[in-house]
Amino acid sequence: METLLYIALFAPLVSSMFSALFTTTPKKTFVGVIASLLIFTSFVSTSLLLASIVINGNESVHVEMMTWMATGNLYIPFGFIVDKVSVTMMMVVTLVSTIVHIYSIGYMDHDKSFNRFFAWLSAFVFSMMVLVMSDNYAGLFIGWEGVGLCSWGLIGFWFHKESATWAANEAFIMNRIADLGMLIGIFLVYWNTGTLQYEGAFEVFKTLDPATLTWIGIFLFIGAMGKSAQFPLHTWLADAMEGPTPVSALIHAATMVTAGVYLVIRSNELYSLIPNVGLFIASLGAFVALFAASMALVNRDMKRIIAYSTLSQLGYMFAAAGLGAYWVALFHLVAHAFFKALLFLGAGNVMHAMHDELDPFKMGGLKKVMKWTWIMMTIASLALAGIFPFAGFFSKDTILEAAFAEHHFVIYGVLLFTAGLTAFYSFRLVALIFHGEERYKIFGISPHEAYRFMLVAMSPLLILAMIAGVLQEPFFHMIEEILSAHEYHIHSHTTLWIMLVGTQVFVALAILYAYKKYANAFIKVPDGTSAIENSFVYKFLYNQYYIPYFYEEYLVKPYRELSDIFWNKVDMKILDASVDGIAGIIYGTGEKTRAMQSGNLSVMLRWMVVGFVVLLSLAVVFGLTARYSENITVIFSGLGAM
Amino acid sequence: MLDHILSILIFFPAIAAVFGFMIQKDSIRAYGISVATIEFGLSLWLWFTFDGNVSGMQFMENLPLVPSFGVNYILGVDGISLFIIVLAAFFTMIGIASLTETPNEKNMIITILFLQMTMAGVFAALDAIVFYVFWELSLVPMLYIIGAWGGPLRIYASIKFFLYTFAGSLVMLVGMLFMAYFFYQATGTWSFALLDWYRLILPETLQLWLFAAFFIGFAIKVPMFPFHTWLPYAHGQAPTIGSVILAAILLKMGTYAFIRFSLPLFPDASAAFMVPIAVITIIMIIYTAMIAYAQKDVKQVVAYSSISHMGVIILGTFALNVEGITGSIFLMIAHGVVSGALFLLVGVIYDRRHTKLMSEFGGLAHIMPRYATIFGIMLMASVGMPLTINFVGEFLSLLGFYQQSHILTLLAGTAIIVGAIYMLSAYKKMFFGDVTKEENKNLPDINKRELVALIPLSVIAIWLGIYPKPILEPINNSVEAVVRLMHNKAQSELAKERIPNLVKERASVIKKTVIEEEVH
Amino acid sequence: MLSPINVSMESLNLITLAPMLIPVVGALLILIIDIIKVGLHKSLYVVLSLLFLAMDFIAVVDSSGVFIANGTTFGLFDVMLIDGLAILAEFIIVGASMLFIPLAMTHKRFHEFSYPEFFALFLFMIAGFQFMVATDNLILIFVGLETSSLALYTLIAMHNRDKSFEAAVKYFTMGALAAGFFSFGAMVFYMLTGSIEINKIALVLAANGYADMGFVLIGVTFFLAAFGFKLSLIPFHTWAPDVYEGSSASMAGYMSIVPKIAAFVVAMRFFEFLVHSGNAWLDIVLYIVVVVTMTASNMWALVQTDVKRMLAYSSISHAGFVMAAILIGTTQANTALFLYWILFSFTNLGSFSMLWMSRQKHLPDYQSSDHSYNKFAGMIKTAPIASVIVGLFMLSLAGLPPFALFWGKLYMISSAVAGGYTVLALIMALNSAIAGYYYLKLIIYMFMKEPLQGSDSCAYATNITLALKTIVGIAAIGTIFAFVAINPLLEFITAFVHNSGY
Amino acid sequence: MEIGLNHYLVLSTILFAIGLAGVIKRKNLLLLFFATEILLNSVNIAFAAISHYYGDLTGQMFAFFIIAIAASEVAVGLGLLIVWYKRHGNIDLETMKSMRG
Repeated sequence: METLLYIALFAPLVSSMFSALFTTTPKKTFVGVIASLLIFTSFVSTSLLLASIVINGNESVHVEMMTWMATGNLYIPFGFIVDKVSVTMMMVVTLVSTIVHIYSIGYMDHDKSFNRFFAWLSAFVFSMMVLVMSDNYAGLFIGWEGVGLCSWGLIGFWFHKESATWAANEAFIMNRIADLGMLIGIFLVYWNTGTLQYEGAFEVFKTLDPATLTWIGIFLFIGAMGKSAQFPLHTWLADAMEGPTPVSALIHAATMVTAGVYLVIRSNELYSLIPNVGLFIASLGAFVALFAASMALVNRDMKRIIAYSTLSQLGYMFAAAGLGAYWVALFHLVAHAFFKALLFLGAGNVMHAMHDELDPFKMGGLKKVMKWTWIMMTIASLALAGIFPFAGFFSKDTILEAAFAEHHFVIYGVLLFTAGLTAFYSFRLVALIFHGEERYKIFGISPHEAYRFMLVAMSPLLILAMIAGVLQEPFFHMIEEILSAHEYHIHSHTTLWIMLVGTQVFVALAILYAYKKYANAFIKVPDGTSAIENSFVYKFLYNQYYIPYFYEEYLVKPYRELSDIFWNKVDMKILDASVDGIAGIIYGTGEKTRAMQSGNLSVMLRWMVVGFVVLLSLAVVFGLTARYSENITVIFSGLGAM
Repeated sequence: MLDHILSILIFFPAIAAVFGFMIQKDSIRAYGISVATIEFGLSLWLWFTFDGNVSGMQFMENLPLVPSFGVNYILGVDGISLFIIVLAAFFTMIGIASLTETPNEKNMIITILFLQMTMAGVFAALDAIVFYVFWELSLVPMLYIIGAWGGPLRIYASIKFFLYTFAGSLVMLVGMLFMAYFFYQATGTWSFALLDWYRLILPETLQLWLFAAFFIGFAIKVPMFPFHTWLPYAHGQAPTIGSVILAAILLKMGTYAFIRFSLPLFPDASAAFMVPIAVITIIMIIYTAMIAYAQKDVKQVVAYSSISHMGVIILGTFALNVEGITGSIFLMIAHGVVSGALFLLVGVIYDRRHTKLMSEFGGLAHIMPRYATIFGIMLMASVGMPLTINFVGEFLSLLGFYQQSHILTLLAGTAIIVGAIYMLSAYKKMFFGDVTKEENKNLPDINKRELVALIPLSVIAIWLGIYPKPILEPINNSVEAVVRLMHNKAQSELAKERIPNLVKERASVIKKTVIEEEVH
Repeated sequence: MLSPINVSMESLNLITLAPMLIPVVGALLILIIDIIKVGLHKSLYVVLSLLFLAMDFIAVVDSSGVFIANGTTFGLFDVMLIDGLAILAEFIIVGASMLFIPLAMTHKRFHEFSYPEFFALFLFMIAGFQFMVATDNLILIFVGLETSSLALYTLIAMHNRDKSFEAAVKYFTMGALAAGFFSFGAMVFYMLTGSIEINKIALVLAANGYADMGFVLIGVTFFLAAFGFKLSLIPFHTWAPDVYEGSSASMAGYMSIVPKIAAFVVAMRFFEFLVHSGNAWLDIVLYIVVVVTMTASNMWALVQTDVKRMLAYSSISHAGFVMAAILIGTTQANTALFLYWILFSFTNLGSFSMLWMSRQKHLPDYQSSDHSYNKFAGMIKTAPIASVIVGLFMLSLAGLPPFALFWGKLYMISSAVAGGYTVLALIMALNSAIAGYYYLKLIIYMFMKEPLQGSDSCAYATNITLALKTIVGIAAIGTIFAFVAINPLLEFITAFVHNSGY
Repeated sequence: MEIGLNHYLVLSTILFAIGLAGVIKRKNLLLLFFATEILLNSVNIAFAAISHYYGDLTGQMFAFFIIAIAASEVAVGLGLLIVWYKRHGNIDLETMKSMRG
């Protein structure tokens, strides 16, 4: 078992290091193949671990590899745990990564940095595995930062592009802001519980006062907010689409961004003690779901639309987790990983076909040339929209049910409305890309279907997107012991059915509306003249609520200007100048008073006499004072001075 | 031989340097490398024979120097100083090995060997005067290195460096003399021996004054805000090797001295000054990081980043608990490795282009992928990526201080954000984008001589990030002794509250010597 | 009818006079030799002087034996005095003179050394200094002071340059004024106490409880002016830079050491009991004088362009620094004074000798004065060893450990600390930092600048001979390895100072 | 009127002051030497008077020494003066300004 664990964990590392050996050499296909194989090995080991855990029931695999840091009372090992929660995540991670790796062999085929890509991608998988498998917060933080690093490297993969490197840095720095919160959370955990191991810490949490727990919860969640791109730290995710599409699929849809959700689920014992924070998380989740969906409505960048949809779905997950429905959140996480990765990879195919064109308005009618991609993306979108019987239906509806059952009707309402929006923008995208006129011809592009093996690689995702719903029951049974889960049953069957059918109808209507509006032949490439484009709401949404603008104007610019002021004004003109000033005063005094040494003997003699006379008069004054000191004292006391 | 290994470590390079005068110019490099390698071997030997489980001083040497005035040549190492000594020897070795073609190479190498003597001496000295001797003496070779091989403003920079630190340390000297005088008052004998001073418990008001005197000397050396302005000049003008050693080792003298002198001698004052110092360090962290962001010269970025990191080190020191102090010592080593490597890396590009302005570069990752990779590793280490050496130190320092103050740690923690901002933007400016300058198109990638220095540093940066235990453990043991000492000596309520009482009572009970408040 | 005077030889205690008589005899001998045969080479006189100085030194060692055995000893009608201060000062005087006199053996020919009178005057001067320190009697102090000063004026003038005559005239005139001050001061104390022996003055004053404080202070003022001149305390220092510049480098180095230690000893004898009398006025005035002397002269040294002139100001600063010992007035401080001065002699003689070595007969175009900073630019390239040695002396003067002067400063500041003068200690320390700048300036010129056109290694070694090398070598070794000698020195000096009651 | 010690002392002080004034004012080297002689001789008067007052010879002895020293001073001083005069043709203090700063 332990061997399997180590294989699952370190196969990606080996893959990364192996690929890294070839970073400076020209493209070598075998690098991609071997990397994929190693990741696949990891997947197989994970599957075996899953199997053994499911079969053996409650057993979890827990190893302590070695000490990392130990000082004072602090003891942090490299410890790894495979229990039902982590094994679920591991399955998702390894499965999606395997697929993405194989897919990338085709996708990155023409890129000269092919080898480097695999190095980074495998490194990401390793970091993610560390994050997931770690048995303590510090280990989690390693993975946490590691995925951030790999995300930086992969977003900025095409580093000759200014926008890509900018987005990479933005993502890194934004995540760092959140990581500070996380770090503080970890400190709080340590100083209150004396340990960072989940097990030990959770034990102590039960005895702590709610205020402390609230703070811990809040700070850890701040970390989660950054990684999962929750408002207000969300802007990096859309910009992160500058990276290669497989990266978006793996990191910015399926795995890394869900790390925040994972953290909350992992710390469920903490969050279940502080329902207030949970409610806040849920509310924020619901808000983000709606907020992101609204931005996706009008966006004209294929990948950004999908990114916003990811954001929106993350909102769902947080809503579920915040409400205490951890298993639902986890399940949605899993299902979402499948269909969203599929969607992204499909988008990758489209991009390839369209020579990296991203505006769906410039596409249209692609279903004729890219049949398989069309099918995959349609099914993925259906799953995303939550149409029965696809994966999304089971996971997302459960979230709605949970919200309803917990009597958080506002959250429920928001989520329900968002479900409609989701359906609309997903199919707006599908319609614009695959249906209607072949607008791409204006731009002289001749699209083609992706390599066959890429499509084959995507097929597991397709299947899972279709059938993952079946897994809901077994998943629930597997997870319930560890996540203290309970099924959400709406007491009245009527209500339940009304809800289900109502939701389906609502979503279906949204899909139809999207088709009607965007699949027709009259769609033109928008040129900024139509009435709707000039409406305030459109602009507001299109500019992402002006939040990036706000950040740029009111945070980045002032920071830059303040930096300049600190350097040029404060440091150079005040601090340094005062140091030099002191030296200057000393030197200047010397320069000015050296005239005393005029070289004239007469003056020199005068100096001597002057010094002597001054001393003499001082002596006389002092002598007189001493002689008449009694009288002087009397006089002064008379004046009331002494 | 083992009894005198510290003396050998200190004086071997100096004697070798004297003999170096006799060596022909062209062969001096090989001589320098071999001497430095032997020195490094000696330091490694020291490390391996060092008993990590002992918290006290080891390899003590005691030779009367001016016994009637209490000045003795006392040496010793514990976990706190051991690794910095090893690091110093290491940097001397790779510094000489990776030395690029310089005019007057012979003088340079001899100077570096002398510098190595002073560095080893500072960290091994257990007598205040011996410490002071090496402390001051280290200025001279550095002065020469900056002044003779530096950039256009080299003379200004070197004088500033020298006089600023000299002035500060003279105040410190007065503090030391006071300390010795108080010891004389209490016991009737003069002594500058640190271990003797540890036994002395001073009234709090005196502690505050003495702490301030020592503080000025240390703070200028570190350098702490607002005494830091000499550092950008020194780094900006110094040749690569000078910057490397300055950043890696010389700055550590200040932070080391805080732990060696300020904390155990003045526990009450340390506790009392904790918050003001923390505020200064926070200013250092944020303010200098912002300045680093505004820089146009990549070397200045690294220079200011050093100040910012030093802020974290000091913060960890003044956490006054085992975690924080251990972290700060570890961070000293980490910062030595990382900033040393960064300066070497800056030197690599400077050698090729003779400019350090970031606007002159851009897209270097296309042309020099190996260079970009190593720079990237060091960049990530510098911003404190977990599993790199810096993270361990930063994490522990901040963790330690968190026990003292939540808000201040939160503010200091912004180090990880602001650090990322300037480092990434610098990296972006240099390595990303298209190659715009014609001159850059044919730059050779990093060569073997440079790799000799950079590969080991990269390995250390990652190895110690993953497995810091061999270093952390001896440090921890010695730090525990320090904290225990501090707790035992603490008199004020504040200090007793802030300095944790370690339950494990292992050290021998300290003989307390209390002297009266009234001195004169 | 006058009764015959019976004086036994024992009561005369002639050994107290021996150290002064030896150089006097030597001087006379040199004069006689010159009368008998003119035109003998200077080396003869150098060696002769050295020989007599060595005998003198032995005599001092001998009297130190007397001191150790019997404590403070009077002799020759209680005019001569052997105590620790006297012996220590004589050691410094004779020792420094022995290091000085071989500097006459230069490669180039200089005017003054061709006269045997130079050496005779030199020996008379030493005798004068020894009289100054080895007596309690104001008359003898005055005589010693004037003997040495008059000889010194002449020695300076013998350098035979326009500037040296100017320097000699300036020194002489101001010296005459100072002599006036001294004699008037002595008169005041004679009037107050009826005695001209310092210990008796102190006794009388203490007996009447300093009743006439006003007059005492007036007397003190006169003495302060007189010693201020000799010790070059501000504002009585104005002669010093010009005289140093006007005289040869070796003579300047000598002047910065020997006359001052003599004056210090007298000042110590005289001010010590006054400082301890609890007189605030003297404390304050001395405090101000010390601080101003240290600081102002440092500032002036900063702006000099000639190394010798810089060293002149630096000597003033050092004198101010050491004057602090008299202000503090503890045994430790007085010990520090001697320790400091011994170490200072090595370093300062060394650095002036290095200047002396590089003294040219004629100035090249690019050089504005004999020892301008420019001359030393890039010296490391042409004369590495010499520049390292000069650098060493500069670092020592700056008080950088572990070189000689550091230990002096350390002990001096420590005595300030122990004496309760905290602020003074800080000022002393920070002044060292200011001083660091100008010493550093020379180092920077030597090590970090490019050589000026036309200069070559010969410029730094025009005068070099084996004798000079030896002297510099001794000074350099003394400077570097001072730390070995500190402990014995300290114990020796402490014992002497302590047993003399200071 | 009885002439007492105080009168001598006052005379001495006045002479000393005159000497000082001369030292300050005179630009001629020779006259400067005169002024210093006045200084020293003023002290001699006081010494003689005090010596008489105390009935102690020490003061007079001191006065003799001062006279002797003053004489030798003049010898040296005049020597320097002559050399200076030979070289520069004047004995004006204003010409001695080659060293300054």
